[in-house]
Amino acid sequence: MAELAAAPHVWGGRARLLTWLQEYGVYASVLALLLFNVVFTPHFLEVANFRTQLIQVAPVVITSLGMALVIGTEGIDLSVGAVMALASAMVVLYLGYGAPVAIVAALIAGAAAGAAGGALVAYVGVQPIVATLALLVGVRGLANVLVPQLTEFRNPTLITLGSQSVLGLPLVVIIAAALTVLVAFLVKRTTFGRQLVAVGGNRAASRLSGLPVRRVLITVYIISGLLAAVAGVLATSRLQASDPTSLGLLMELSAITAVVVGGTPLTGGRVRVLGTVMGALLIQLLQATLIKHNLPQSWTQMVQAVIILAAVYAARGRRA
Amino acid sequence: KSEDSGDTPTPAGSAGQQVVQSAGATGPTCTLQSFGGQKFDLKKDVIGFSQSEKEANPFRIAETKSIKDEAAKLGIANLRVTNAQSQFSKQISDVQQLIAQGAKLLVIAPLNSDGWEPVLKQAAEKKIPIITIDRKINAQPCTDYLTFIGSDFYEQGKRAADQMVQALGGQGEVAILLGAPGNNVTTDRTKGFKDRIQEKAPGITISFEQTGEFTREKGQQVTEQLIQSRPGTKGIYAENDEMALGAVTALKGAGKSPSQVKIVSVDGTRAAVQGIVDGWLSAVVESNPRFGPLAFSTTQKFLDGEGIPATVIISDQEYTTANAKESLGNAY
Amino acid sequence: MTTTIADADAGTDARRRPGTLRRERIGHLVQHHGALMVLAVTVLLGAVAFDSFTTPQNAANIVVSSSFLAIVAIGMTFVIISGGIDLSVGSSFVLAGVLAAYGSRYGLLVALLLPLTVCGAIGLLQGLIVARTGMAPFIVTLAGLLGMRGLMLAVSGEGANTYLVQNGAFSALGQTSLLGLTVPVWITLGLVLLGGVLLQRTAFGQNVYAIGGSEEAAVLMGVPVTRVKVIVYLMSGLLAGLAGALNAARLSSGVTILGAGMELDVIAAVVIGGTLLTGGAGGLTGTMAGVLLLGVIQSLINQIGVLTSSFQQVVSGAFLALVVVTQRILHRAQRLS
Amino acid sequence: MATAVLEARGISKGFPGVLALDDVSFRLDAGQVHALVGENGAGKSTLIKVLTGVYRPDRGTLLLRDEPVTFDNPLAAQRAGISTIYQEVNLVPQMSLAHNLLLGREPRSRLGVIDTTQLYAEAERVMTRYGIRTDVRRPLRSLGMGTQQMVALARAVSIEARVVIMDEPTSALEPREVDTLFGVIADLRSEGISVIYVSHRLDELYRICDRVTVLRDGRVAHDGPLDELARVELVALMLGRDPAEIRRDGATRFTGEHTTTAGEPLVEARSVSRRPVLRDVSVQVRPGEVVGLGGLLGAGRSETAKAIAGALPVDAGTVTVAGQQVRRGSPAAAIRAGVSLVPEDRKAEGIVPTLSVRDNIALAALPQMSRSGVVSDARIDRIVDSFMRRLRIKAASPYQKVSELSGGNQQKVLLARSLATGAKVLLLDEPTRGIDVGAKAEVQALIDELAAEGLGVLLISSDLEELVEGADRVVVLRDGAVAGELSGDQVTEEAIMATIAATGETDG
Ligand SMILES: Nc1ncnc2c1ncn2[C@@H]1O[C@H](COP(=O)(O)OP(=O)(O)OP(=O)(O)O)[C@@H](O)[C@H]1O
Ligand SMILES: Nc1ncnc2c1ncn2[C@@H]1O[C@H](COP(=O)(O)OP(=O)(O)OP(=O)(O)O)[C@@H](O)[C@H]1O
Ligand SMILES: [Mg+2]
Ligand SMILES: [Mg+2]
Repeated sequence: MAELAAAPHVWGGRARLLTWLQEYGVYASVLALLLFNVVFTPHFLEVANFRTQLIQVAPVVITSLGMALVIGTEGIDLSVGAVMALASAMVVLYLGYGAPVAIVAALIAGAAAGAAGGALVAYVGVQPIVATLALLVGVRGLANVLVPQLTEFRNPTLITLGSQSVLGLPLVVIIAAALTVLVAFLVKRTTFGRQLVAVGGNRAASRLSGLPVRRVLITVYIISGLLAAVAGVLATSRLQASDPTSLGLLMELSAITAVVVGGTPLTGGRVRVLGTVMGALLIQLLQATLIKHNLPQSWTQMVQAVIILAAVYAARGRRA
Repeated sequence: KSEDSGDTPTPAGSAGQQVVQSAGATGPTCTLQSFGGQKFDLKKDVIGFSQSEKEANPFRIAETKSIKDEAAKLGIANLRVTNAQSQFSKQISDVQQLIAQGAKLLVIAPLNSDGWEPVLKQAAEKKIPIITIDRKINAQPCTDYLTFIGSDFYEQGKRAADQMVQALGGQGEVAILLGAPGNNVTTDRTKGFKDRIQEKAPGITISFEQTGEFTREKGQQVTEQLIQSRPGTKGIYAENDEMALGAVTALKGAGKSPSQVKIVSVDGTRAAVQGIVDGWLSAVVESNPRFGPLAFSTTQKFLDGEGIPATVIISDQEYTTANAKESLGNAY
Repeated sequence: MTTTIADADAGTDARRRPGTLRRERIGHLVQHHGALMVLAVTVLLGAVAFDSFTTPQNAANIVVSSSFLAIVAIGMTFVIISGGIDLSVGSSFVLAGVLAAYGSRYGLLVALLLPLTVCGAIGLLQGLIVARTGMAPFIVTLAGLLGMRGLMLAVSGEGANTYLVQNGAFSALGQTSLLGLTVPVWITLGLVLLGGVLLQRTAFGQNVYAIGGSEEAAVLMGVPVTRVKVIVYLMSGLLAGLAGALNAARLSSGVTILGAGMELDVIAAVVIGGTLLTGGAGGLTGTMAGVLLLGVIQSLINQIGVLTSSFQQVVSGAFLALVVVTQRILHRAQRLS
Repeated sequence: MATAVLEARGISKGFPGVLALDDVSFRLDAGQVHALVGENGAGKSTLIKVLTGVYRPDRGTLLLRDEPVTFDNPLAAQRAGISTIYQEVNLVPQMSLAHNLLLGREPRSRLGVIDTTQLYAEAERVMTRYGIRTDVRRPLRSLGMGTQQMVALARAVSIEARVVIMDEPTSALEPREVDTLFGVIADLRSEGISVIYVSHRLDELYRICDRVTVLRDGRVAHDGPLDELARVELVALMLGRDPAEIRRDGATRFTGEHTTTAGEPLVEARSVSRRPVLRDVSVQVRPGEVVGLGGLLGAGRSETAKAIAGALPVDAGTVTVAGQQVRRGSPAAAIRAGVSLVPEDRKAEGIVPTLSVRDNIALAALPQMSRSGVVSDARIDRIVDSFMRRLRIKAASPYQKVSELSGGNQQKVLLARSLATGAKVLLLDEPTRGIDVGAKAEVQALIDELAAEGLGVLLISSDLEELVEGADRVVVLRDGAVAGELSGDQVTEEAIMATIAATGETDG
């Protein structure tokens, strides 16, 4: 076995570039898009613009974090969008008892929905995609049963949550950043985080090594539900209304895309937290760019398709 | 297309009840005889109602409620209601199932104007009259279906344009918040608006059209992008009230004051009309969802042997700063 | 070649107690026909509960409206067995409908070939990307979903134009009845048989199973992995295109608002049918049972009648969960006994 | 000189961080059995993968009968007449034995579709020839590793080929199957077919190989006829050490003598049953004792180990550790009680391929290496470092992905994982499978050392020599039941074979 230095010819320019791209493809894509906008989009380099993008991306980032954990265990959670809606419904339902109670109720509902999906996956052995698909249908229906139509509210605390800034930074963005740090810590520094990726990497081996496989699985889905609920609460407070019919619609696809674009493989065994955040930013910037340049919907979708492919291609796993 | 059939809108009846605007005076009418159907008992026989979207927005809620309430009032015992949850294929099979359950009359709120062939065929075999509400079916009245009761979306777009021209004084950049892509309503409301602007106010340029998918959240997000990158925008035409209200939230969030950007929308929900009162919206063109009374009275007439016109266009109201406060009670 | 033939019984796996094999066979049966059993029970319950459920017309309605989903599900079954997934089928379906309706003005042939060519080409492209670059099928076909929907909007003037079918022969293809069932149903049946033979009885089918079971092993065993994968996505695109075209013939128009969320229904049907998303196992009989099960559930919910639209969703979510749980429990019961 | 059937000239192949092959030339002549040997990670498998189109070499050329060729994929190599058994059994677990065996060559009926009846009959026929009688419709994964290996072998040999490459074909085989295999190889040679044979079992090489190429650290260290090379010299070439030094150390490192404390058994399995694989199996291991489990393929050795480790649900029976009953069916409980299993199927049940060497070693011991759920990297580093050193795990760094290690080093990582839990009893299922002579000796010495420290070891090995020299006591299983127990001087290869064959069944 020769050391790195002994083999410059195999470990030279092209390979290095490829690895760099694989590690940092999503960062490069975000940077490229930023540059494009700086040059071609009027009013792009304004504080207000960055505020808008960050505020809009915050709920996506938060759900994507949960999704990244689930995908790390070789699972998938299609129910996140519906859980956002459920959380939103709970918020207005319990707003009578004050904002804190309402928020806690929403979070509990999110965790419960996650637990339901997680139980199906971990204890019954249902495939994640179907388990959470059932949840997607049912939970959105439930949210609608609870709050049959868009309901506005005037609770100042809740509205503040969505519009307040601290030291010039929107509260929503601070929350998203804090949760990112928390999840990164969870993945990198805790036993749970290590066990999670091991379960995703090889479940049989994890079981034989005495890992609490089922507990890890159900916990991951609970966290995903919880984070989706947080995103739901924030989105609700920003909308100043609860709209269970459309809140979080297709969020699952955005979140999955963010995770994968960020370099976490769908085959599990690996979680990239910062990459996920970058993935979400890439999608947000892309959409903003297309809107700002007023492209027709048909173009918007086709361009999105191409850019997502390109970004994932750049970030894809190396093959033998 | 029934265009400009009535120039002066009839004043709205009490509590937002639908009023017939044009009775298709020119076209031929349809009678039980010419349709070739069997007489049935509205009160005892199975009556089917197929709703297209979840009853989760004011329009659909009011629409379904109006049908159900009227049925209850008239003592219709066997009303079967289905909901296609916005899936067109599901609506087709829903209606087919209603036919299989022995429905004698079908009231349909179609999700789409085209693609009704299989349903029309089955209904025609059994001579079941179909009344479509709020959206038209592209087929032959009196043979394929009985009649259409509803608004004229193209016309709504034109009227919204009139309001916009008035609000802006014929000058300025306007953005459109489009409805869901691929939807007839979106298409007609866009076309009507653009045609009228071109015809009446060359000083107005439409600089931005993006879909807000008929939802408040999307309306808000798109508007946030819009006002940041195109500060020169003077007016926003939202193709439904929800998107308009989303736009209002965005404007508030950006620290704008009321009526800095003029907003015109279509639907006439209570929240939107309240928006006019509060000064955030300039005008709302109504699209009246209360089809129950008109649908069943038309059926009764049909059963009684009267002639039914091919289209029953209802008159939609308009809410402006002038009448919003008084008319708030009419909004749904 | 003469080799030492070791004693027949020693040193082998043959020593199992009688009954083992039989139990394994039964287990196999339950695993592969779990969906069929659940379907039978559901139909039975429906028949007992609602009079109008078992009328021939209702049954025919369910079969006819399921047939389009079924055609798409055939392709999806191949894709999933090969260890992939195809999210683009809903977009293919709607795009094909629009293209077929548009093409119908140039005759029956164009009405069929135009959508098949376009959807086939895109399927092929997706297959090439998946097989050549090793990118996750989920993402590649998600891009396909977006791209094809964009293409559909572009073709139909941002959804403003609905093309009407202008060819009698083509409409007839979607609407004519033979022995009480429409042509698409017969086409579906034919395709299921054909697909079944292809999957179980040809080298290609075996290769699909091998790739899904272990791609690495398949490569080393000399399976032409790239080619098989490409064909599988091509098939999925073609079948979704065919279903879309037939549906356009049935509806006599290229409806632009179809197909959203269809991919999830199709995947659900395939998975309920016992095909594993991890690949390597499954079959078409199960998939067909899954498709019908979805249709029956929908029909039953309509029969209940009193539910509000939101409650209908809750019930169908719960139903779906119940079905997969039942199937899992059946599957497990036989394994642990 | 006769033309070479297959030749590699100046091949180099690198992976990030390592140069696995460095200017390797290799020549295979017709009708020869050519041994390819070297330590774990020397580059044997990589060379084979280059020869068969799995990897493209960075440099160098391949020649097939003196014509330059490039193989784009294994299929191309197969078409050119090269048939290969890769190191880790590479078959499709979910497919039936028959379909695996005949994939790509399924018998057709007149209609051109696969004739299933004939497929199963043909498979049955082939497997019987290799001494395997089992239901060929069963999915492959339900069969033991040994049987799977025989299927891979049968598959490779029954493809019309001019070259058959075997990468450690015997590592999961019993002496009886090894004999079968050698019969096959002899036939191949007599038909003029060339064989490349990789194995860490030196006896085997001397029994059948004509020529040997020794690889060391990705370079060719020696190439020549095998019979001119003494065993010790061969080992010395592989390890790059002085022959004299090797001679001193002996063949296996087992001392064979443990001071078993006569006390309570550390772990005791009582009448463990699981239909249809285990019947009333009882085993005890005392502190400081190495207990061997003997038996043929599918005798239930792996199942016994798994049952004790809580990884296999049992129908009846108990497992006690130090007198305390362990919760059934929970590997976690077993590990907490101090029982740890090193599974035989490294790939499926052992390594977590996405994780680094370090994380793989620390995996089972995570709870011990963290405080209130937060892991202590310092503690992990210390443990990982000490085990990597002690087991001499060859990796570019602790952060290298475990899937990039050679098979033998992966095995050491799994051993380290078990040891890191602080286990009192180790259940080692084929611990030296696929391990080179050097490492094997190390592992064997380690087993001794651990036993000396008072650990109990349950050792499963298909290598009878290893079993005899390493174990104090051997429990022989047949058909999932205990057929006999040998201890002390009774433990000999002959006695074990006799016990296996005891019930009067004729032996071949
Ligand atoms: N896919 C890969 N990625 C990175 N490194 C690899 C890969 N495959 C092999 N290596 C490295 O190449 C070297 C040679 O490995 P190879 O598998 O050829 O060894 P080997 O001689 O077959 O060993 P063993 O006897 O253990 O099977 C090792 O250092 C290994 O870590
Ligand atoms: N999941 C399973 N279902 C049915 N039979 C199984 C299953 N797993 C293993 N077997 C069978 O149980 C028997 C015992 O297997 P086991 O792996 O314990 O044997 P072994 O003595 O370790 O042999 P090997 O050397 O092949 O590992 C074998 O015949 C095997 O094929
Ligand atoms: Mg090797
Ligand atoms: Mg074994």
